Amino acid sequence: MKAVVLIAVLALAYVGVPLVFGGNAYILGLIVAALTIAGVSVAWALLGNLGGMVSFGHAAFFGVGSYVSAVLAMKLGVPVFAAMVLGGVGAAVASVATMPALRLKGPYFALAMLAYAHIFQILATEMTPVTGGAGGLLSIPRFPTVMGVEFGEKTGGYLIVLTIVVLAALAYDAIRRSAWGLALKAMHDTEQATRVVGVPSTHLKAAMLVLSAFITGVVGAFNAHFISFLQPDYAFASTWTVLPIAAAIFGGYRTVWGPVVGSLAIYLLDQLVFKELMPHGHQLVLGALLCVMILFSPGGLMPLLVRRRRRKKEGVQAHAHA
Amino acid sequence: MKPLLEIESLRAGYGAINVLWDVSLTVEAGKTTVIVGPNGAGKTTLLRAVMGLIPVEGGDIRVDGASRRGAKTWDTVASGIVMIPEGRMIFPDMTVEDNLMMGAFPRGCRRDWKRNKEMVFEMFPRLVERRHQIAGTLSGGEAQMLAIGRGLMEQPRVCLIDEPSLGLAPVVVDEIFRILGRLRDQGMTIVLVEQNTSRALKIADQVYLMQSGKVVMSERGDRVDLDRLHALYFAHETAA
Amino acid sequence: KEFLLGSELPLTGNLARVGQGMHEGIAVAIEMANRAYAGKHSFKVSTIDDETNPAKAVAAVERLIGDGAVALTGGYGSNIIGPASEAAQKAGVVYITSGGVTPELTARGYPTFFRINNSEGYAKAMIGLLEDMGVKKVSVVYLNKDATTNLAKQVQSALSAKGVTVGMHEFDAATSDFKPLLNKVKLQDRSEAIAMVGYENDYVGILRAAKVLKPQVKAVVGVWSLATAQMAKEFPDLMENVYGTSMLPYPVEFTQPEALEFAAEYKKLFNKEPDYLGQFGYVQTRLLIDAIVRAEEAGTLAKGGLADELRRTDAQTLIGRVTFDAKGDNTNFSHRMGQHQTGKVVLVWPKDAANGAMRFPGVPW
Amino acid sequence: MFELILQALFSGVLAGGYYATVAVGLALVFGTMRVINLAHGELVLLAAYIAYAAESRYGMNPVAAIPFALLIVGATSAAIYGLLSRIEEDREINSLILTFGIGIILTNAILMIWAADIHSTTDAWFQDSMVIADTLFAMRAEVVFFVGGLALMAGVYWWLNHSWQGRAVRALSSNRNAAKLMGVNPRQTEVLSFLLAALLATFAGIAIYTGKTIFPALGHVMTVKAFIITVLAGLGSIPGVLVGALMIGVIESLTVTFFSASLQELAGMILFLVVLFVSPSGLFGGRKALAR
Amino acid sequence: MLTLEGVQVRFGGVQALKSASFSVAEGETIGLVGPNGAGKTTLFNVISGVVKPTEGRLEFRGRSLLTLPEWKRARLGIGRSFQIPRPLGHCTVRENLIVAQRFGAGTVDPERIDEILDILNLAGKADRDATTELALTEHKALEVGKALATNPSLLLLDEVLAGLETNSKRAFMERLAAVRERFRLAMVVIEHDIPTVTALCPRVLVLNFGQIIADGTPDAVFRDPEVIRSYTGEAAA
Ligand SMILES: Nc1ncnc2c1ncn2[C@@H]1O[C@H](COP(=O)(O)OP(=O)(O)OP(=O)(O)O)[C@@H](O)[C@H]1O
Ligand SMILES: Nc1ncnc2c1ncn2[C@@H]1O[C@H](COP(=O)(O)OP(=O)(O)OP(=O)(O)O)[C@@H](O)[C@H]1O
Ligand SMILES: CC(C)C[C@H](N)C(=O)O
Ligand SMILES: [Mg+2]
Ligand SMILES: [Mg+2]
Repeated sequence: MKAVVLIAVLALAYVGVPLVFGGNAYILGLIVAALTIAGVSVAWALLGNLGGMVSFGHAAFFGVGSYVSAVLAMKLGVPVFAAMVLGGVGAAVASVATMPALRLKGPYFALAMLAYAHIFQILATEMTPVTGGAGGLLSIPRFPTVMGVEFGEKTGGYLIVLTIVVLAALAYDAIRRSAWGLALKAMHDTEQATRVVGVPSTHLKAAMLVLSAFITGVVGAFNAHFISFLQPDYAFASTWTVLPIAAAIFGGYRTVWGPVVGSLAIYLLDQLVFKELMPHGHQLVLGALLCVMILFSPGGLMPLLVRRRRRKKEGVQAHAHA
Repeated sequence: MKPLLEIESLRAGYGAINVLWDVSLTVEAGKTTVIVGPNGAGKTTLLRAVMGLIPVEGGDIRVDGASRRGAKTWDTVASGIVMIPEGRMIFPDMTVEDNLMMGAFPRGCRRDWKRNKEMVFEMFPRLVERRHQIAGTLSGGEAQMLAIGRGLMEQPRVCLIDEPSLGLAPVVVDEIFRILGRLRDQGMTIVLVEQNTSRALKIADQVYLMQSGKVVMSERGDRVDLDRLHALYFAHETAA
Repeated sequence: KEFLLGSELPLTGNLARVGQGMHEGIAVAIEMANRAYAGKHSFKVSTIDDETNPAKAVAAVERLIGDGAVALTGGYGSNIIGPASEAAQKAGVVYITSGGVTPELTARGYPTFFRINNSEGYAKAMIGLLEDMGVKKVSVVYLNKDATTNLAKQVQSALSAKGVTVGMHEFDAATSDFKPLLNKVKLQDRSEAIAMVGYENDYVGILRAAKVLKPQVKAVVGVWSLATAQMAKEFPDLMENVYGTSMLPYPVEFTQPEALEFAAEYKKLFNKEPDYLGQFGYVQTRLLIDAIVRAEEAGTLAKGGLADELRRTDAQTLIGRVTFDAKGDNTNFSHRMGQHQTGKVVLVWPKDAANGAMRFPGVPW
Repeated sequence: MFELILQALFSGVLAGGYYATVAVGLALVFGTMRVINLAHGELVLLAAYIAYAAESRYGMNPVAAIPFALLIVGATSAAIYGLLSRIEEDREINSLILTFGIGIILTNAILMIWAADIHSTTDAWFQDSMVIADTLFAMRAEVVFFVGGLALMAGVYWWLNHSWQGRAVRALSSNRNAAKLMGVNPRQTEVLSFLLAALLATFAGIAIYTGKTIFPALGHVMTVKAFIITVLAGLGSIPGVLVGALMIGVIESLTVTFFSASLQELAGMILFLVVLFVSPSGLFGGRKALAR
Repeated sequence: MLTLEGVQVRFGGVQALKSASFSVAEGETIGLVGPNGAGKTTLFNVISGVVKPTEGRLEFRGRSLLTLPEWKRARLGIGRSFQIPRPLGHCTVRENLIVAQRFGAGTVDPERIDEILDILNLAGKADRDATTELALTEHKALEVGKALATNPSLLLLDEVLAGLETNSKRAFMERLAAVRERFRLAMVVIEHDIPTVTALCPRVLVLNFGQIIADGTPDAVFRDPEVIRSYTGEAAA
């Protein structure tokens, strides 16, 4: 049943959305931006929910991924798709530098990651010969046209980012269902207790960190080639951390698809509806929405949707019995 | 004598899980009431319900004849009814001394906190050595002593005690029962939940046996026969 | 005929303040154009807040083009204008701005991109003033952003070439206490003038620190966002004798009729004196509108003739003569320098534009 | 050279004082409810804007505006508490989003009411130079609020550690049910510390308004800085906040003096990481229960 | 199978263990008693790797444990319970056991898990949230369950019988003994109830102030005047 819903939604996303919005660069652009956030959001939730590590510095991986990929493509002529994957690898490698932070817990870990994001940003600013310094990189190569599909255009970019997000979410789901997922869940507040029953908790956490960094890096790399411009301020901006977190929690960060749903909801509502209603202070509405959501459905939007559906289903069954 | 605490057809539990099914019992002033029963019978749950830590679903709790159903925990404490929980319920991030001082938090007790603290230290010399240690690092038994000492700092009128002997060395258990006896002699009303039935019965004025969330026996302390009591436990277990 | 112009500006976020300023100038230009072309054409502007975010600026541009905007005016911050004007270029729509001065923007050679000011023009003014002062040692204190670094480097190389000793001090946007930095200026550089390249809060921070430490300098010079009415009003004790780029004196002493009308309209709409941001926003928009009308009348507007028409611009404006080169830059652009003098801004450089004498040496303390 | 270092240290200490006054309210709320109030910087900013309004509209001295600011900031803080206390599930994470949302609301409200311009006091008394021993220079506001801030922090420290209410605050955050069993009324106690945090925020707001410039985006910046210092301190530790803030202030100012002002953030962050790697629960947070 | 020699642990000023030495043979059951705060739990913490000793030697089946992390020790066959129960977060009772089995024993064997649930009387609570929905004694049972699920060869039990009512205690002990026989487990049991210790353990160690002050059969040990003075008290004597 669940699989059927998933397949239907994916079909709609891959075929329906391009058909309907293909001609509207603006809407499609917004959807791509929302999915970019969704990608980071899934990666963040993977680390936060499975690994029990709330990070306030995912911008670090986003930025590293985007710079690695952009520089590889621009300076070394690496094909863009390959560069994008290598961007993810770069972010994963960078995450190794952040591993001492795995010893830290809760807010200590969260802020250590923020510190890393700052440090990477400053390094990107200071490494002028490679990164172009504060001025950044303009005219980063765009995605090529492959077999007639113009990946450099809006629709092509949409398909790429959609695929990244879907793969990330599926990977997340697979891990969550595995024994690893169970052990990770068990670790949260009681890491010591899991260790004495044989769980190599540090290794598991490190693996999640690397995976999360990789996904974030790929998304960052995608974004760099998609908007074709980079600057330390932008690539490492705190928005790349803050928005995905807000979106993940809004959507329900303990579910796999919650972060995706949350990102789409928050970004599109804000840009399409609130901005329309209140051109200047529309973020105020967004803030209020976040508050209301947390107060009325602390588990996020996803549980709300699922609960609604489940209730309906139960109703139907009761009917059938009667 | 007029009952100090009356519990009538009490129903309570944890959300969807109901634990207490129409529990009724009375506690008389100045007496020691002992509640025994197998594990999971709902003894701790009963104490929690009386203290307002969990909501009451049905029935009533009366103190001095007035209903206290739905009263807030802190108000109950202020009226002199105090619970000494098991040792896990200390303040793990505070020092031993600060833990004890929290026992003197109710307004009436603050004045005498110094004297009471000395009294507690006298009962449990182990705590003196540990007075500046963070309570979360105490050994299990030390934490249990701290919980008891802290409760006594509150100078209660009625004291509900949950398994005080748990995890304590035999010498200390002896000391605990000596203290309980002394408090009873001083006129304190005590409600004691204890698995060490033989020890508890020795100081009991009234004994209740709980099983599966119900009171299945109520008897005056001096009339209870240990073997018969244990047989009752057992009878129920086979029946279940 | 009614024309829709699009405008993408930071109305919230870090650059909100300057974005608002330009926004006001654009609004004035629209009002005045509607009056000037009354009966023939009318103009409307649709403004979208880019929230100081490049991706949202791109979205805004796409949205505006989708809504049928004939051209775009606005943008602030080189880093945001970069991607935004690229989106416009892709759609073949003209993008004109005064909010991005870095050379990289015009280096791209986009046929649809135009701007009326540039880094060189600011540098020219600052360098010219410092040369006129005849100072031999200068400390340049600059923000480590792209546009500011660029400008600071231009000033450094020009002054060094003239034999002036230049001390360079970079700072970060997060800097809020400038005392340690100024202490270096005071004790290590021992310079005669401080040249600041940053934004308002940086200037205020630097001047405050200088006021506390009292280095032995003869002048404090800055660039944009400094010699303004707003600053004179908000920080009277800090601004006295400070120099900054300014096209017009304050209170405005307009002589040309257009300028007078502009000032009156501004006052009417926003109930305050126009400042430099408003002036730039006005000028760029007015030039755009005039070009639109010319293209419309020539019948080339629909066929992408607007860019060519704009490139033919040669006008005397509030900010001086404007013409565009092949890459869309206004090579005539040279700024002027004003000095805060007892609550007013007096133009002191270049000589021919000056409306008062420079108070030199002079510092706010 | 010597003079340069001395002034760098002095400026660093004063800057640290600012950081500490902003951070201490955050630390207090964390110590009380294990909640990170991501709207704390915005509360500070709100106080500053109220001082601005009072000064620009009614010509009031910023210090005289404290009662008004306190009233509004206190009410806002209490409202934040009211919302926070309604969160039942997953308090740690959900409170982040809630306070983050409130922060956004406050920032945008400030933007809408007071526009994006920068402001600061026009009262020159606060910004006059104070010279100590002919070599150390400071702004008067810095010195005044540094001293005031220290006193306030000492007061809060005393309150938390030696007063009955303060102890109740700590007990509540340590074990909520146990605190109730000691007769602590959680709501009353928590509201009290939110009000105290509002007082600290108000004080910090006035300090910022008189010594620095304010603009709407500043709130978020202050929150992040305060958060970093609170964590560096060891969550909930007041002396830790002071020491941590001074460390950050001094290292930043030394970096400016000997390297470049654009590296000062880097230096602060590296210091932060080094401290955490040596002592994973911050400067003063090292006392944690071990396994049993 | 397990040998400790001169193990020392200090926490700041507190010396929790001062030179503790003893060994455990395969299949042996040892009772570990001593006054509160004597260092019993700390000893378990050292063996299972939760606390690093300041000094001393620690060997398991001829292999030094000192450099091994907790999880490797668990996989070698050392299972332990925590005195203050630590259920695995956000997991049901059954999931607790699954994690322990999968990672500690490296096998997947649902039948064995059902068996453990039965032994511990937890079958009825298998799907409850282990962190929030259990009574204290159930938590303690789960502690034993987690340790058993790792297929240990040495089981360290820290006051798991405390708080059990007399009948259940006896029943529990019988089941434990059965498990011990079946899997040829060695056990070290911390327990304050002397009759229990006497019934279950042929050998008893007494710890006081971080040192072993007596080692022998229960009868011998509980007659030792030093043990009576410091631990059992006159009443029990
Ligand atoms: N927080 C909780 N949530 C759900 N159920 C609970 C919770 N705490 C206890 N229970 C259940 O309530 C029942 C009674 O538990 P309670 O702790 O009151 O028993 P008890 O009589 O004190 O037993 P013991 O002798 O083991 O302390 C048990 O079946 C237990 O599983
Ligand atoms: N982290 C720590 N810091 C300071 N002291 C500690 C720490 N951990 C344990 N201790 C002390 O070490 C001593 C030994 O503790 P341990 O838990 O081993 O005792 P125990 O023998 O298990 O006692 P019990 O029978 O009460 O459980 C105790 O006095 C305890 O207070
Ligand atoms: C003069 C200003 C309009 C320059 C602008 N700050 C830029 O970033 O390029
Ligand atoms: Mg109980
Ligand atoms: Mg112990």
